[in-house]
Amino acid sequence: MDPQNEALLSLTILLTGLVVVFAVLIFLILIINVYGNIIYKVTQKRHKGKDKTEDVRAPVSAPEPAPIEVEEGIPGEVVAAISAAVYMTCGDSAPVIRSVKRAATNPRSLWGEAGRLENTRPF
Amino acid sequence: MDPQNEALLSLTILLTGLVVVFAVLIFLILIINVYGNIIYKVTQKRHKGKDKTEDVRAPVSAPEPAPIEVEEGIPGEVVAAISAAVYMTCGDSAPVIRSVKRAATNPRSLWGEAGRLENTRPF
Amino acid sequence: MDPQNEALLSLTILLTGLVVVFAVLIFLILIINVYGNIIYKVTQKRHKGKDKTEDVRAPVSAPEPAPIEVEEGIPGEVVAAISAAVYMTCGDSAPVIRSVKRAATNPRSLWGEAGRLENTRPF
Amino acid sequence: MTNDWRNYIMIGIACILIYLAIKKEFEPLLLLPIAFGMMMVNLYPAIMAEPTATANGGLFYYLYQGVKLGIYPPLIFLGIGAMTDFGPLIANPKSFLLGAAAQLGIFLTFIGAIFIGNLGIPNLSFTAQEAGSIAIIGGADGPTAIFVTSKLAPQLLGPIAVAAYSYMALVPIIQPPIMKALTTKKERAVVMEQLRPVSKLEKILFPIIVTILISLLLPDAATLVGMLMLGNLMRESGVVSRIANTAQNELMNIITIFLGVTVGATASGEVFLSPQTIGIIILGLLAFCFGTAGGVLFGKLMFIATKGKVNPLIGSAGVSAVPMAARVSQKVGQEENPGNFLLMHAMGPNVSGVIGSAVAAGVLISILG
Amino acid sequence: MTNDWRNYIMIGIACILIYLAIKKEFEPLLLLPIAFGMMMVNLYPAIMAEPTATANGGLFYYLYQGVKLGIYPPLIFLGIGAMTDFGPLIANPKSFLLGAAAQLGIFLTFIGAIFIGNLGIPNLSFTAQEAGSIAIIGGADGPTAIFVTSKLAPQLLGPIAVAAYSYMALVPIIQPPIMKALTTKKERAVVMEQLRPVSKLEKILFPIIVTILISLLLPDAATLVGMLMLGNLMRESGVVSRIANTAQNELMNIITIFLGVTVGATASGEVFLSPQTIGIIILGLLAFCFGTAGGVLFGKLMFIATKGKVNPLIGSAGVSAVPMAARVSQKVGQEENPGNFLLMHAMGPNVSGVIGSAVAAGVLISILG
Amino acid sequence: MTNDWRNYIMIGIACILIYLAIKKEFEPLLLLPIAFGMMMVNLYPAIMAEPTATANGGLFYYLYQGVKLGIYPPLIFLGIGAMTDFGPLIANPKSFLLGAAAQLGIFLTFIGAIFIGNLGIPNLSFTAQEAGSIAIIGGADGPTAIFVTSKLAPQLLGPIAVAAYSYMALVPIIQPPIMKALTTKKERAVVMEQLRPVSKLEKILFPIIVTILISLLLPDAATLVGMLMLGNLMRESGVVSRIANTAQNELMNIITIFLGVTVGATASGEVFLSPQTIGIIILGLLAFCFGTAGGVLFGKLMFIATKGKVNPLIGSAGVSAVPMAARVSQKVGQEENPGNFLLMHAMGPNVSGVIGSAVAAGVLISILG
Ligand code: NA
Ligand code: NA
Ligand code: NA
Repeated sequence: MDPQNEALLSLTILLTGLVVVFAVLIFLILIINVYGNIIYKVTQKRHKGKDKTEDVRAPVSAPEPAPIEVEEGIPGEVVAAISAAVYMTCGDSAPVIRSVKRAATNPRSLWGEAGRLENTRPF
Repeated sequence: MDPQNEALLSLTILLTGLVVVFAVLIFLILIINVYGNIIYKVTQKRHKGKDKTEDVRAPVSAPEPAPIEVEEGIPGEVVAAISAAVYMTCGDSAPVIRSVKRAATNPRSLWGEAGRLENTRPF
Repeated sequence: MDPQNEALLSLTILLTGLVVVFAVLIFLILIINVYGNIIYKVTQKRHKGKDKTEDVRAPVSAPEPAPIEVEEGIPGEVVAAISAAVYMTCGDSAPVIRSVKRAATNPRSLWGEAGRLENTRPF
Repeated sequence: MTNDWRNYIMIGIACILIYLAIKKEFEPLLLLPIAFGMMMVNLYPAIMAEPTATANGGLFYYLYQGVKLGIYPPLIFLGIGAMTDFGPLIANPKSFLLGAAAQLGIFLTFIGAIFIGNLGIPNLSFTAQEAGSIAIIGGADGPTAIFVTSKLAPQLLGPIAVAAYSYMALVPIIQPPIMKALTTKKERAVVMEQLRPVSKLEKILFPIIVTILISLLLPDAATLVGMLMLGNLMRESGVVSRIANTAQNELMNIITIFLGVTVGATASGEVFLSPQTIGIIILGLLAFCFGTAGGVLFGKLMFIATKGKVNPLIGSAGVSAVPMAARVSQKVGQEENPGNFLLMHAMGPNVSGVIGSAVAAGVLISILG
Repeated sequence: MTNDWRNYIMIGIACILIYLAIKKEFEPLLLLPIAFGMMMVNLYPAIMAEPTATANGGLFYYLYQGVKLGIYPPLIFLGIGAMTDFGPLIANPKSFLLGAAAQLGIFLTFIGAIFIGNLGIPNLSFTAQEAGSIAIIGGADGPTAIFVTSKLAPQLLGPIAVAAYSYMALVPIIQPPIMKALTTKKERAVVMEQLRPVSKLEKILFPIIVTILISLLLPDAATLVGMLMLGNLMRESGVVSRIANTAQNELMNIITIFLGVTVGATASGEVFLSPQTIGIIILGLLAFCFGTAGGVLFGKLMFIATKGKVNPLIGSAGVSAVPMAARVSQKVGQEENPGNFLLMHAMGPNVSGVIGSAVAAGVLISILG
Repeated sequence: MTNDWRNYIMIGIACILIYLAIKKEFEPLLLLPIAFGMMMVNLYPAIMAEPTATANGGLFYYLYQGVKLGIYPPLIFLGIGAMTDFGPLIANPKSFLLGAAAQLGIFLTFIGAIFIGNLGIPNLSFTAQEAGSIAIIGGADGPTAIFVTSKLAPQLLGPIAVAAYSYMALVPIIQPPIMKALTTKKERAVVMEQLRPVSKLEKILFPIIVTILISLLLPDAATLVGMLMLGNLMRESGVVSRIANTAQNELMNIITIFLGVTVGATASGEVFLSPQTIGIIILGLLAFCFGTAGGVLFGKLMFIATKGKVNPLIGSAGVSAVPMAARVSQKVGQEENPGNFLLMHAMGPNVSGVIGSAVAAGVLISILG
C-alpha cells in the first residue's frame, strides 16, 4: 500500500470509527432513556403511596463510631460501594456504617421455591 | 408417497410402536419383578430378627400441632413426599410432622472416609 | 522382526530406559538441591532472630489422653500425617493430638482481598 | 443474508418466548437460550454460517455440531440419569405399563401429521420423517425430541423444540381437564398402598439390566437409554459421587446452554414462518392430550384389574415431563381427597415415561431413519 | 523444530511474565497460562504441530482451534455478561458517551501503527490488518483483542495478548498521572449526585435491546455483544441461575485455561522476537494513554455541559478494564476529597467501555476483515 | 455389527468389573465408566461407528477423539498437578532415585512381552509397539498408560487400561508380600528423620524447573510433564485458585467420564477375547511386582549408603499409584513399629514415580513411536 492510500485509510478508520462508535452508543442512550423513563414513571406511580412512608426509614443518628463489622465473603469493593451510597443518600448526617450483612436471599415461600425447582429440572 | 402407502405406514407405526413399547416395558416388568423379589426376600430373611424390634420405633403420639420446621435447602416436594410416606405408614394415628432434617450423610468412620478418598483420587 | 533383533531391541530399551530415567531424575536432584539449598539458606538467614523465639512454642505436656477431635472435612490421611510430623518433631515427649483444625485461610485484610478479587475478574 | 420481514417477526416471537420464560417461568432453562438463539440468528444470520475456504464459520455453527452429530442429547440424559431416583418404579414395576400407555400420543400424532398433510392446505405437508419428528413431541421429553429430530428432520428442530418445551411448561394447564373428564370422583379418591422399600442393590442392578435389555431388544434406543442408565448407575453406586455430581451439574449446564442457543438458531424466519409450524403447534398439543388420555385410560384399566387399588390419576404422569406431570397427579388427587398423597406413586409412571419415550424414539428411528 | 537462541530468550521472557503474574499479581488468571504456553512452545515446538497424514497434532494445536475459529472469546464474554451489573449504566445512560470517547485510543493507535511502519525501520512495518489488531489493544479488553486479532492478524496473537493483559494490569499505574494532568483540582473534587435506583425490568430489557440494536447497526459486533448480553440476560432474569452460574464459573475457567496457554503458544521465538513486537509494546502503551485521555477530556466536556455535575475522573474508566479502571477513578477522586465516592459513577463508563470496544471491533473487522 | 458370543462374554466381564468397582471400590472413578463403556460397545457396536457419507458416527466415536488425538490424558495430568503437593519430594530430592528405580518394572516387562511372544503360543505375540504399551502398565499411572498406548498400539487400549486400573486398585494386596520378602525386620523398623520445611518459593520454582529440564532432555515427555507442572504451578502460585480448582474438579471429572467410557468401548469382543489379553494381564501383574521390587531394592541400597537412615519400605511407593502406594509403605512400616510414620517420606518417591513414568513413557515413544 502506498503512503497516500495509507493516510486515506487511517483517516477513514479514525473518522468512521469515532462516528460509528458514538452514533451507536448515542442511539443506545436515546432508547434507554425512553424506556427507562417510561418504566421508572410507571413504577413510581404504582409505589406512590408506599414511598412516602418508606422515606423516613433511613437511620438518622449514629451514636458512637465503631469498626465496621463485615460479614465474611463480602468484598471490600462492595463495602465501599455501600458506604458511597449511604453517604450520598444521607449527606452530612450519614451514620457510620458499622455492620454489613447480606440481605436474606430467599424470602419466597417453600412451595414457591418448589415451583422454581420444578423449572430448574426441566429435562 | 401416495395416500395408500401413507395409511399403511401410519398403521405400521401405530401398531409396531405400541406393541414394541409395551413388549419392551412388560419384559422389563417381568425381569424387575423376578430379581426384585429375590433380592427383597433374601434381604428380608437376613433382617428378620432385627425388624421385629424396629417396628415399634415409629412415633405414636403427637401432643400438639405446630408449624412444620423444615431444614433449609429441603424442597417442599420432598416435604410433601415425606408427609405422604408418614401418612400412609401410620394411617390415622399419623403424627403431625413438625420437623424435617437431613439424615447425617456421613456416618462412616474417619478412616473409612480416608479409604474412600483414596479411591476418589485414583489418577 | 527376527528373534535376534528383538533381543537387541529389548536390551536397548532396558538399558536406554533405565539410564535415561536415572539420568534425568538425578539431574533434577542436583538442580533442586542447588536451588533448594540457596533458597533455604537465604530464608533461614532472614528469619534467624525470629526462629529462636518460635522454637519454644511447641507444646510440652499432654495432661490426659482423650479421643482426637478432628474438624469435619479433614481426611484421616492428613491426621496421620500431622501425627507423624508431631511425633517426629517432639520425640518421646510428643503430646497426644487432641484437636486438629484448619488454619485460618484468609488472614489478609479485606482490601487486600478486594485487590485479589480485582485480579480474579480480569476480563 | 439480509434481514427480511420474516426475520423481524421472528425477533418478535423470540421476545415473546423470552417473556414467557422469564415472567411465566416456562421451562426457562431451555426456553430462554432457545429464544435468544432464535433472536440472534434472525438479527445476524451469519452466526450460523458454514465455514468457507476463506472464512471461519459463525460461532453457533460450531456449537451446533453437538446437536447435528447427536452428541448433546445423550450427554443431557447422562445428567438426568444422575438426578433421577428410579426407586418408585422399582417398587412398583407395573408403573411401566402406564409409561408405555402414555406413549399413545406419539403414535396417534404420527397419523395426525400424515393426515393433516393430506388436507391439501398449500405448503402444509409432512414427509414420514417429519411426521415422526413431530410425533415425538408427545414423548414430553426434550432431549429425546431433539435427538430424534436431529436424525430424521433437522430442518424442523426449531419449531419442534419450541413446541416440546412450551407444552412441557404447560403440563399443569393441559392435563387436569383431561384427567377429570376421563375419571370418576370415586376413582380419583383412591388412596394407594404404601410403596415397599427398595434396597440399594435393586437400585444398582436396575440401570444395568435396563441397559442390557433395551440395547438388545431395540438398538436404536441404546444410546439414549444407555447414557441415562450410566448416569443413574453413577448415582446409585455411591462410589463415584465426584463425577456423578459433575455430570448432573456443570456438564449438563454447559451443554444446556450450547444446545438451547443453537437449537433456537435453527429457527430462521424462512423456516419457522410456514404453515408447517402452525401444524406442528396444533399437533404438539394433540400429542400431549392423547398421551395424557392414554395414560389415564390405562390407569382406569388398572383400577378395574386391581379392583380399585390403582388411582387412574397416576396414569397421566406417564407422559414423562419429570417431575411436573407427577406433581399434577398429586394435585388433582388431593383436590378430591386432601389426605391423598399420590406423588410417589406417580413418580413411577413418570420416570418410566422417560424410558418409554426413548423406546418409542428407537422405534421411529428404526422404521423411518 | 530444533530450539535456537530465540527460543531460550522466549523462555526467559516467559519466566519474567510468570514472575509478574505471581509476585506482582498482574492479571494472573490469564498471564500465568499465557506465559506457560509461551514457555512450552519454545521448549517443545511440536506441541503446536499440525496433524500430518501419519501423526496426530500436538495438544495445543487442538486446543488452539477454539481461538482460531473464534469460539473462545464469545464464550468468555458470555461469562463476563453473567457477572456484570449494567445497573449504573442504565441509571445514567450518558455514561455511554464516556465509553465511546475512551475508544479514541483505538483509532489513534491505528494511525500510529501505520505511521511507525513508514519510518523505514527494517522489519518494522504493519499491514492494515495488523495495525487494526494492534489498535484494539486500546480497547483494554482481552477477549475483544483476541477475537479481532484471530480474525485479522493471527500471527500477532502472542505479542498482542501479552501487551493487552500486561497493560490492563498496569492500569493503576498508567492512568493516574494522565488523569491528574488533564483535570483541575476543582474538577476532581466534584461530588456527583446519587444514581437513581434501577428496576429489575429495566435490567432485563437492557440486554435484549442492546443486542437488537447493535446487531442491526453493526453486524460484525453481533457475536461478541450478543453473547455478552445473553450472559447478562441469564443473570438478570433470575430464573436460570443454574446455567448463569456455570457460564461465569466453570465454563469460563475451562476456556480461560485453554485460551491462555494456546494464545501464549503462538509466541514462538521467531515470531515474537522481532522489531514488530517492540512496536506493539510501544503502541499498546500509547493506546492505553490515548484512551484514558479521550475519556477524561470528554469528561471535562460533560463537566462543562452539565455545569459541574459530572466529575471528569470517571471518564478514564471508559477504557473498560473492568473493574480496575473504575477503581482508579474512585481512588484518584478520593485523594482530592476523602468523602467522594466515585466508584458507582465510574462503573457506568466502565461497563459501557466493554460495549464500546466491541463496537469498535466491529468497525475494524467490517472495514479491514 | 451383530452381537456374537464374544460380545456376551464381554458383557459378563463388564458386569464383573462393575461389581468390583462398586462393591470392592477398585478405582471406581475409572473402572465404572470403563466397564460401562465395555458393556455398551458389546451390546451396541454402532455406538463406536465411524461417520459415513450418509450417517453420523456413534456417540462414543466422537467422544473417543479426545483419546485418539492424545488430548484427554494431558488434561487429566493438568488436574492431577493441581492436586499434588510436591513438598515431600522437594524436601528430600533423593526420593527421585526411588521414583526412577521403580520404573524397572516397565523395562523388564517390555522384555517379558517380547519373550512371551516368542514362546510359539498361537495368536500370542506382540509387536515392539504393543510390548511398549504393555510395559507402561508398570508405571502404575493411568493417564500415562493411556497416552502411550493411544500413540503406539491403540488396538490394545481396552485390555491395557483395564489391567492398569485393576492392578492400581490391587496395590495394597500386591505390594506388601514383596516388600516383606525383600527387607529385614531391622530395615523395616527404621524411623526416618523429619523432613525439612519447604518454602513457598521452592514449591513455585519446582514445576517451572522440572518443565524446562524434562522438555529439553526428553521432548517426548514434554506434553505430559508440562501439563502436570502447569497444574502444579497454578496450585502453588496461589493467585489463580479459580482456574486451579476448575482444572482439578469439573474439567477433570468431565474428561474422566469421556475417557473412561470410550477407553472401555475399545474393548469389543473380537479384540479383547484373545490370548493377547491374557498375556497382558499376566505381564501387567509382573510389571507391578518388578516395579515394587525395583523400588524396594534401591531402597535397601540407600539404607546401606546412608548407614540406616532410609527405610527401604518407602521404595515401593516409587511405582506411583498416588497416594495408595505411599499408604502401603506407611502401613507395612507401622506393623513393625507402631510409632513409625512413613507416609510423608513415602510421598516423595510416590510423586516422583509419576514424573518417572512420564519420563519412561517419553523413552518408549521416542524409541518405538
Ligand atoms: Na415420555
Ligand atoms: Na474498552
Ligand atoms: Na510410576
